[in-house]
Amino acid sequence: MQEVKNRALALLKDGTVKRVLGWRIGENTYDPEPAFFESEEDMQTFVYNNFCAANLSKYMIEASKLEGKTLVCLKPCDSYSFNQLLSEHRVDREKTYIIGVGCKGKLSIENVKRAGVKGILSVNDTDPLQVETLYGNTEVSYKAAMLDRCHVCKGKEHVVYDELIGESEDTSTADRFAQVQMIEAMSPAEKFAFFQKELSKCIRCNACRNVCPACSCRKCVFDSDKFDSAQKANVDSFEEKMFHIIRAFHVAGRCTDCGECSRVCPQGIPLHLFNRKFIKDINTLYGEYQAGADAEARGPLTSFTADDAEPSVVAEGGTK
Amino acid sequence: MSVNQEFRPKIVAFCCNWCSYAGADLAGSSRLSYPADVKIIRVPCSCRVNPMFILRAFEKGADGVILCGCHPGDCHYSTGNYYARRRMTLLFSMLDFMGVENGRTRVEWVSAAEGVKFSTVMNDFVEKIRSLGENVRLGDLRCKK
Amino acid sequence: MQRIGVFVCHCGSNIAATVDVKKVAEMARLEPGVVFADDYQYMCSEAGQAKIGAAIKEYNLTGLVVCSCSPRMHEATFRKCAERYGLNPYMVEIANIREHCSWIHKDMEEATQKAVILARAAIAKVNLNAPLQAGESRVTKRALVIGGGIAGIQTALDIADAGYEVDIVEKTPSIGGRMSQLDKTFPTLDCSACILTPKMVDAAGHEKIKIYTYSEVEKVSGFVGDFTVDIRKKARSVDEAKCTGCGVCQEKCPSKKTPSEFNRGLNNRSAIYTPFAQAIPNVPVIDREACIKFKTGKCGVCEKVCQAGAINYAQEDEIITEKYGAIVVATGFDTIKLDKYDEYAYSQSKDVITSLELERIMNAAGPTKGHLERLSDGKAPKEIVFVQCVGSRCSDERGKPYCSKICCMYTAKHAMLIRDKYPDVNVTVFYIDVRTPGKNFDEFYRRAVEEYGVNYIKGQVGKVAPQPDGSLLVQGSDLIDNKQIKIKADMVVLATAIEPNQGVRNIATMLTASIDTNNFLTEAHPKLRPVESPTAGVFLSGVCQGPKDIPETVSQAGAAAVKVIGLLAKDKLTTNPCTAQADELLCNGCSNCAKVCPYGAITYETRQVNDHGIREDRRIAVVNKALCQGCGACTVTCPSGAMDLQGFSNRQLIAEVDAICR
Amino acid sequence: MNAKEQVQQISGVNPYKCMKCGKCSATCPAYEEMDIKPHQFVSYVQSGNIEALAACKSMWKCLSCFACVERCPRDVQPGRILDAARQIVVRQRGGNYLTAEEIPPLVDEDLPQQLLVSAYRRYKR
Repeated sequence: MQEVKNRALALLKDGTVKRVLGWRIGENTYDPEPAFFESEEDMQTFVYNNFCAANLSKYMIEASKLEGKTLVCLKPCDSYSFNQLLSEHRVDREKTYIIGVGCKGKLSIENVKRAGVKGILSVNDTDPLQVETLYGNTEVSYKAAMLDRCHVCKGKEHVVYDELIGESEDTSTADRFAQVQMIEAMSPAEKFAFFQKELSKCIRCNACRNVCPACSCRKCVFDSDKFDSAQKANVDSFEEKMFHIIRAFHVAGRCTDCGECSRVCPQGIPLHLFNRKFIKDINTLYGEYQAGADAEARGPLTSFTADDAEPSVVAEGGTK
Repeated sequence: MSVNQEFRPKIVAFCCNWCSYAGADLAGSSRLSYPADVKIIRVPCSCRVNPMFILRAFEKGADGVILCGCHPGDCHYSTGNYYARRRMTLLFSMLDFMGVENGRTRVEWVSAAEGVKFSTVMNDFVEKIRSLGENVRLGDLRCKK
Repeated sequence: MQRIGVFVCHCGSNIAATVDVKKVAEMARLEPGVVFADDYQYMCSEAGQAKIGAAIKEYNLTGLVVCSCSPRMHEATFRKCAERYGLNPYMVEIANIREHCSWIHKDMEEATQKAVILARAAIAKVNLNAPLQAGESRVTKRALVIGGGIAGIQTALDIADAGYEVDIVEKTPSIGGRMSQLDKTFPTLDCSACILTPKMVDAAGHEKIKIYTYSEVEKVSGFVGDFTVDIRKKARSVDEAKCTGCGVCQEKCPSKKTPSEFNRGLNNRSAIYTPFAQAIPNVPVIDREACIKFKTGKCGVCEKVCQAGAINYAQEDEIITEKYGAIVVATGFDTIKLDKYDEYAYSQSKDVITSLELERIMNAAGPTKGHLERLSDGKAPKEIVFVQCVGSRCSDERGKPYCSKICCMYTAKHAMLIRDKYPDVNVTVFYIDVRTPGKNFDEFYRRAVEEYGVNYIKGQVGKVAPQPDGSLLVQGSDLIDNKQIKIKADMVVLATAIEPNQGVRNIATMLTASIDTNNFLTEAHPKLRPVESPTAGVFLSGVCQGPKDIPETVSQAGAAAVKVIGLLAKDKLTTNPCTAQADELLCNGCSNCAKVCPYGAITYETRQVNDHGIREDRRIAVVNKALCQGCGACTVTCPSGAMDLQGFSNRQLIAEVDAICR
Repeated sequence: MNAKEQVQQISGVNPYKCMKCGKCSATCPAYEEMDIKPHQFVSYVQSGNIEALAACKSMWKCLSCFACVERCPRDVQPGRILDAARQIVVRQRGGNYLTAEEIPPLVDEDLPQQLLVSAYRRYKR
């Protein structure tokens, strides 16, 4: 996607923007990382390929405090996160120049590995993916290598942008709530065992918290003494359940379901399930709601109707 | 319930100052008994109750947590219980989703005039918690096996 | 570290009989921060408070825990006590070991154990209490009275006589209320209009009273001392300033088929009407539903005949916004609908009537000009049966569980008046109990029996069956004679239960005043604060709070007025210091707290903060302390915990949770 | 369980809710035929005098029209009390219920439908 790079460079050069927020090429095609670029020289390492999965909207919180405009590259789903941050006054639209970049589903090296490929030396991002391994060359279909979240894509439209570059595609093929429904159908003991198993993997690295665009408090409650909940990380009594329930609760109604939490979790915990459960409940009980779709909208937890469901609806199985 | 008659659960009841706490007072002045296992914490409004308080109670060994507020539409602060209702619905749903018995948490609307209801609700809730037995699943919030 | 004193009250035997108070004090001494603990017979008494004072001085206490009755009862007492002895009043917490403990438990050990835990929670909370300063808010020296019946009129007159402005908002076209519909009043039998009308005139002429009739309260915001109320003045279609009250329009109006509300539908009124001759204001309204001009566009008779040119078909509803320091609810009552009581044949026979309808029939200005006659055929009844408790004291969904209180007396009155005026008429009253607690009330009832020969039968009527000859066969039981009796009556009068006026629930919601399952407004304390709503600045007058007769209503109206005057006499009110506050270092400025604030108390400002050496401009939530009422909705919406509620902080509540679960 | 509790259990009635208004007796079409009157059923249960209640004639005079049940303002429902007493008597006599199949041949053609229904009401428990 040379076009994105060229356009960003042009805007940087003519002074429209002070810096560019994009992805820097990594050691391999598959590990580009978010980066700020402030000069033409910096821009040499700019890359936009199908492995550029990271949602850059959260970085705009810090960028909004900097002098001058920042150019940010947002994929369609990232634009929801940006919009949500905008509604919460966390980012400054005036200081942002958004290039809506095309996206036809992003790739995950983990999924390539999951497809059975071992000893990866290099990989390209074509369809199908050409993979060079210690054991010779092989191919993996694009769809198989796609991030899980892209199978439940929110659509190809950007909800906020200054200009668009590149084609996007709605890559959804699966039911967004299928996994949630699967768990809902389990017996309490099975559910408990499932989450016990998943959450016991948590090492409290806070990657989920750090990457989440909704989880963007200046200081997290789990780091402050406001709830006597701090200082739990350094001892073995850290309450994973408390942390993950509260984290999901704090982003409920604000989470755009960008899926970054699950993408970055080094332990592979399906954290998005918590968020999606809340989204499903909200949709069922209070009407369809997509956080970030409309920066002016009132979230489901900051609004109500007089005849909302009673909490007993849970016991009656009404949220399943 | 003969099995768990021995078991005395720990139950925290958050009551809003204007309706339910007054309802509990009325239950008291009407001598309508309910088990001593219930301990009431006074909050200004049901919307003051943070899900963290509820999880905290479980973490510290509570067997059941109940939240009582004014009837929807009758909130002293107009709208507080409407927000509480949504918050608690979602929280309870999440606990259920994680395989924690949802009978351990409850929301009831009790007005200042409903001393009888307060007592009935508490008797019923304690009975329910007794039948569920000791809280193991939420007590250990660490998730380690 | 706090230095906490714990004071355990015996409350006579109320607490001490079930809770081992010595043990509670002893256990409290072991808690962190506690330097003194003692018990005493009556903590709230002067001697008890002096004990607290002495301990504050001797032990240099910084916080108090009083284990006693509900904080709703004596929190204010102990706060004042603390203040008197030099402690910040908000350093006091109450452990409710009476209503929540000793009164509901029987086992001493169990109750004591619970009392210890409740004390422990309060101690844990006080450990985290901080001194709070109450703020001040202004008082608008004007009161609003909702409802223009005798309750509202009396309240308004009393407030106005003390020199304060007061507005009355009345839903119907005239003030006067139910009392204006009554013929005579018990137990003195003086004419209702004769004692009410002068009060109506006084109210109308009072320079401090403004009356909005045909108007309704539409919106209420604000709080004690500073309410803002929108009043909808419905279009009268008649210019009040021009109308002379001559009444020609009503005479000439061709639409005369609308049941008269004032006469309980017993006769009809014109489309342009005043409810009754002594109406105040004496200005008619056009009922647009009934008016031919409004329905078809053709007519306009009233406009043509009005010499004063007061008719204005184009008049529109007007919204008046006014500020008030206090609001009195005096919305009164109505009789219940009888459609679920088929057995009394109310809807089948015109001669089965409610007592309020009988009032209209007996009244000289009523539909029969005061002649006692059957509405079906105009004949004079010779046999009248009164049925008590129709819909009162019913535990099923057809009626009301409470006693309507006034029926025994007005039935005795009706029976007596009929026997007095028509000695040839037989009057029978079926009663379950005759309740006459009131000055000269029982004497009155006995006169009905002893002097006027009214036949009282203990028992209820099971069935009223209209007969082909137009009579009514009343089948009732006589429990004393153990007989079932049948009476062929000409008229049956039902002492119909009363219920709060429709719309009171809506008003209660607007005022955030609490209301019970029967739609009676709840008082702040059933014995000690009977005319105040638990919502500060809202007062109760008349039947909206519970069934009562005229003398009681007038006394309560006066009492409510005194409470209002006491409030309006203040220049400033101290505000609740338990308000929300944002920690500027934690605040994200995300605006979610403002969205859930019911008072619009949260705004945002950009200001420079110093976050551990980093200076930057941040958008920060700011709470207006005068507007914040301390509900805490914002604190839970705030994900970072920046928003906290003073007096009920996150750490305080968690400390309580921990103490209880320990 | 004593007889009093038995009556309360079968009828589901709390006799102490009665406020002694007599509306049941006022409403009863079979009043004149009865030795113990409907409002007295309640006091018989209150005082535990079930033996006398079970021996009364009223039991077999009650039409089970349930007017007293419908109109009782306190939800005491004297008709149900009598029904329960009848149950106790019927049980003591050895539970001589008919089966559904046995009924049709026994039914008199001229029998009013209403009576049948009331009999079903009476015996269906």
